[in-house]
Amino acid sequence: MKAAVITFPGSNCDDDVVYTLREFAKFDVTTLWHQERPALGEFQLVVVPGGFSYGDYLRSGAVAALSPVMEKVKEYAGNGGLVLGICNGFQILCEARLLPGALAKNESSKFQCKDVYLKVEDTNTPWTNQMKPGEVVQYPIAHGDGRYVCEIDSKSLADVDGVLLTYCDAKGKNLPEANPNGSQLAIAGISNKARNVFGLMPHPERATDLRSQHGKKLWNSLLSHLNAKGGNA
Amino acid sequence: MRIPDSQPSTPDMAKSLGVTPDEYHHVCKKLERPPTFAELGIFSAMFSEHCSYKSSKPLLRRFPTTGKRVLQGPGENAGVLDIGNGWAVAFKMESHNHPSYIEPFQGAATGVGGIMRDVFTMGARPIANMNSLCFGSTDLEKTRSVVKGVVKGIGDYGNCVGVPTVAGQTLFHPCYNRNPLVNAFTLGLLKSDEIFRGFASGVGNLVVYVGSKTGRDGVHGASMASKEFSTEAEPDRPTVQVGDPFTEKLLLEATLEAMKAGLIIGIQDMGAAGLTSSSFEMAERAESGLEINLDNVPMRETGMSAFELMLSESQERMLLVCEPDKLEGLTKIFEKWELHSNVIGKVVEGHRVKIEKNGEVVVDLPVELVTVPPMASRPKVVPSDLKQRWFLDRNRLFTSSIEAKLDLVFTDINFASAQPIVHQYDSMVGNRTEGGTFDDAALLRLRDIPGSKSKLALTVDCNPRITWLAPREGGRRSVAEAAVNIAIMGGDPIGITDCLNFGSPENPEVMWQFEEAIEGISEACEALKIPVISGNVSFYNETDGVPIYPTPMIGMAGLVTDTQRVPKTSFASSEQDILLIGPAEGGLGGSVMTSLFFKRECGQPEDTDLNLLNRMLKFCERLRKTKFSYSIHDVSDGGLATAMLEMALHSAVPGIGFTAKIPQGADPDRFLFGETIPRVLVAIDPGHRTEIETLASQAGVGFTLIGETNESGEMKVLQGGLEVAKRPVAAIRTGWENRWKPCFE
Amino acid sequence: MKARVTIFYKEGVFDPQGNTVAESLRRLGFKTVQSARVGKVVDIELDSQHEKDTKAAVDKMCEKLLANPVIESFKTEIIGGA
Amino acid sequence: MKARVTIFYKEGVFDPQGNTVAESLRRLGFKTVQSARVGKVVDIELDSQHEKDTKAAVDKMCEKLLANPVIESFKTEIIGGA
Ligand SMILES: Nc1ncnc2c1ncn2[C@@H]1O[C@H](COP(=O)(O)OP(=O)(O)O)[C@@H](O)[C@H]1O
Ligand SMILES: [Mg+2]
Repeated sequence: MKAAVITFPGSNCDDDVVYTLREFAKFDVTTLWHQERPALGEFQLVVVPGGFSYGDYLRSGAVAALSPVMEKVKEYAGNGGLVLGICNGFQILCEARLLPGALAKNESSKFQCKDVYLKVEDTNTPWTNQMKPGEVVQYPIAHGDGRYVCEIDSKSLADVDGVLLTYCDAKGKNLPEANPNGSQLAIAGISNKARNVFGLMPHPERATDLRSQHGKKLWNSLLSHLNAKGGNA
Repeated sequence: MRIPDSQPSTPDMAKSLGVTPDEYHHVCKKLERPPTFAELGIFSAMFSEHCSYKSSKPLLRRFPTTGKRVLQGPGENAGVLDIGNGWAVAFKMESHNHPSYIEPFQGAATGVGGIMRDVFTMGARPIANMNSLCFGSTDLEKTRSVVKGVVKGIGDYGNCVGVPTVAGQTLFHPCYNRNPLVNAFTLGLLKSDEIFRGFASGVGNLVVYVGSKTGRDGVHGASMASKEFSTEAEPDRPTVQVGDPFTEKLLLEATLEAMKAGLIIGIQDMGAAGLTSSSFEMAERAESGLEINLDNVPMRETGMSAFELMLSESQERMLLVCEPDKLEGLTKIFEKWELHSNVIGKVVEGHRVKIEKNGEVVVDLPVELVTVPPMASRPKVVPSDLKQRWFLDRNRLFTSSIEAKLDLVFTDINFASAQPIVHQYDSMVGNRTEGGTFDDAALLRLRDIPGSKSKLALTVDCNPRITWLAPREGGRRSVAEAAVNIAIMGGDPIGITDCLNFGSPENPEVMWQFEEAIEGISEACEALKIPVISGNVSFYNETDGVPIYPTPMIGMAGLVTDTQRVPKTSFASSEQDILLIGPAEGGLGGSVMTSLFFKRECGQPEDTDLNLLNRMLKFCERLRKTKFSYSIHDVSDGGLATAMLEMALHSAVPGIGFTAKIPQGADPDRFLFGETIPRVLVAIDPGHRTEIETLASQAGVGFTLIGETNESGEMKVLQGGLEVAKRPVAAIRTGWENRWKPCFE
Repeated sequence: MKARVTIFYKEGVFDPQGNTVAESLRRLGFKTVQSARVGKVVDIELDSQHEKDTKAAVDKMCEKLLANPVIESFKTEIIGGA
Repeated sequence: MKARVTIFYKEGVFDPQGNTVAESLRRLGFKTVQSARVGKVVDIELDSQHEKDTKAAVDKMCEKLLANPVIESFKTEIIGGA
């Protein structure tokens, strides 16, 4: 299985994801520099990692979304390729319009790094098929601009397509105090209509062989999805 | 009006730039002419206390700096220790006190940037930051805004570069009201045979400038750091720089990539005194000469003079030396990382630095004249009121109840959850951080070293209250406390860095404190057989003539090799026995309780027993090799009462409570509030108690069964079977969690 | 020519910084403060002559990079001659 | 009354954000961009009537909280009536 991890100037979780994909999910991992315009067809997964691309200057993810490599990522996603954006990667995917919505400054206006609980909202996806509906997983967050804002003024999750993870408490309740950044409808991770592009603020790669280890469920979901497809995405 | 770079200087100019008449005389005599104005600028920066160590150098020689792990001791950008398997760690700590008072956010941010550059300059990838912060009274509006800005500055910079901030210390005391301390520590990982150093060697090699363009910012930063603050100081131009963590990250990656490709001979960051210190120091180490043409320095502003270019402290810049045929490869790497680079000079025969601007030689100086400044002679004297400070009125203490004293300690500003600070730092990026961020020391796995199960333990510690009362004991105790913290987390101490924050060296009492603290640190390091591998001195920490409490901050690294467990530092369940390992009583001199009770620090601190310290480390080592689980925490600020409560406050067990029994014959104050080191608390299932007691006996440390955990939700103190104090954990928790929050509103 | 772009969160998107600023100001004794909004301002120096073309170019910059229409609104103006 | 405060780094103080914005705009094809500076703008709604007093109060707010005179300069203006 082959995965590509993209490095932008200022990415800083690229190595963490490479390590996790290699050690845990046994991917053959290639790193790509943002200036490249490679053919991505050979990869079963493309990861846009966390960090501070372009220093988060102007707006998190805004400058990176315009990088040459992103044209290729759009093409790849358009062909149904799996694209995962974590933290700053999520911000980049939203800025690149590969995912709906936007990420605004945390409600506290402060950077927040801590473990949070997440409720699994949809398991019929390449990313969550090894999780149970309503299951609670624990991943850390580390961001200053993680407040998800929907494009439409939705009052309930039923109105929003593609929500895979929401912030909740240990028991799975979406309480306001369990929402670390004020995200609309407590949305922590969302996918596109086709479910092949997924972005989330929390860091599964930091919870794979350390901390809760719940990150494994995400990688296992991916592997089982890819294996079911016989490895040709 | 502007003075031309090449104009001969005058004694008046020297004076206004802070060069003393003696120093100026010395320079003129050696040069056989007055230095040019640009040259004078160079002397003013390099002879400043911050760059020259003119008051401290002879005293720093006292430190033990050798050992079998030492690959690089003091003298380079950072020290390096061998950790086995062909790998090493580089680390150092540095202060950014004065800038952080003037512009807290940028001051602290650029402090973190500077120390990280010092570490990756050695060829090491930074994997952990720590910070140690001392602030004034939170009653002051200014303090609160400084706290908020400093914490945000440290967080934003480290988070952006992607180096986790894994541990630190925060302390509030009015002595820091107008002079907060911001000490930043960075540790990096490297292969032990791939250490880079600041050498400008090889005649004909090129001197390359890389990083941000040079502006006028910070001209005179180094001399600012060496002047006392006066309240009316209103700088007429920005002396604080703006940090650019994004460029720092690019510089980090580009530098490590170029090193790996074998394209770099020597390298140094442009820190304090920018281009001046980097060029002269690199020439000094290599005993070489340099020719530099300032017209090739990338500039952000127009019309900059040589004086300004040489003294600018624009951030995120490096100076390096490469062979001419490597230049193309080097340039390619920098271009890939979107960085400016330029050849600005070359290595030449002889031992002089010659600097040209607009076709005119404006500086031509022998290297040694600049790098070996005349030492300042600083008299020392024992503070005249030391004996008064040592008086502790025990009789008055007896008049107050235990409950009243507990309340004093539990409402102290320094007894607080660090969460409002810690959660602003990314403590996990890099995927190495194990354990919680609230443990006694940080634990990092070394996933980079194939097959290695070793981990690093890191901590920073200092006790300024004790150091003010007894500086030698203060130095000793800071090292001892750090060592206990490392041992608790499963590590053996391997070395320290220090950041010595003191008042004015022109004050003989301060110089006495300084010498004593160094003696104490050295004694403790010798007892532990660990070296001092790097450090930093920050003098002139005072406002309007009142020095801060002497604050010799210790950053310690330990290596965990014989265990995989991550010890718990909070209570794991109810119905466990609590054992106090070490002496049942501790000294009250300089303790938190007595300081609060008498509203000033008083009493003579008791000496740390360094032999006992070693035995305690032995005990911790044996303990971690046992099979059963335990919780462990050391007794420090606030004494046993605080330590027990902390174990409850961090506990996830609902309704956790505990009792503490004052042992028969023990002095209640000394038992509950004494702060002698080492004392360690261990909580275990009762079935394992005798095993622990046996381990303690074998290691030669005393032990006392002092209580047990329960689900009462209360802290109870018993004496002779009677309840003498009771406090609900939940109420204390509320205060503890919220105490620092007002600083961040 | 010099252009200025002013960017705020859209009406309806919570502005935490504005909120904090208003609260802090009131705490400092500025009791008349009702509310505050914090935005970004970008001043751009351009090598161009025609005011109209320049403004059009800057509007394009906003659409392409400077503002995110999902959460932000912007205003452009020319504030300095060639 | 409504006041606007515009805050930039002082002339001569490095503005890394502005730098990155200018470079990105040029990369996007806006070749006429010479330089950019990024600042903050704060709009404050006040319960007050007198323009002069209000401006004076807002200037105070800047000194006390909104700007750090060591590295920043600010401008205040009244942009809306009572
Ligand atoms: N208190 C100290 N203890 C040990 N070494 C010190 C101490 N102070 C300074 N040094 C060493 O002296 C050298 C110069 O220090 P410094 O000027 O802080 O470095 P830099 O130029 O990188 O800022 C460094 O190698 C540092 O490790
Ligand atoms: Mg250095």
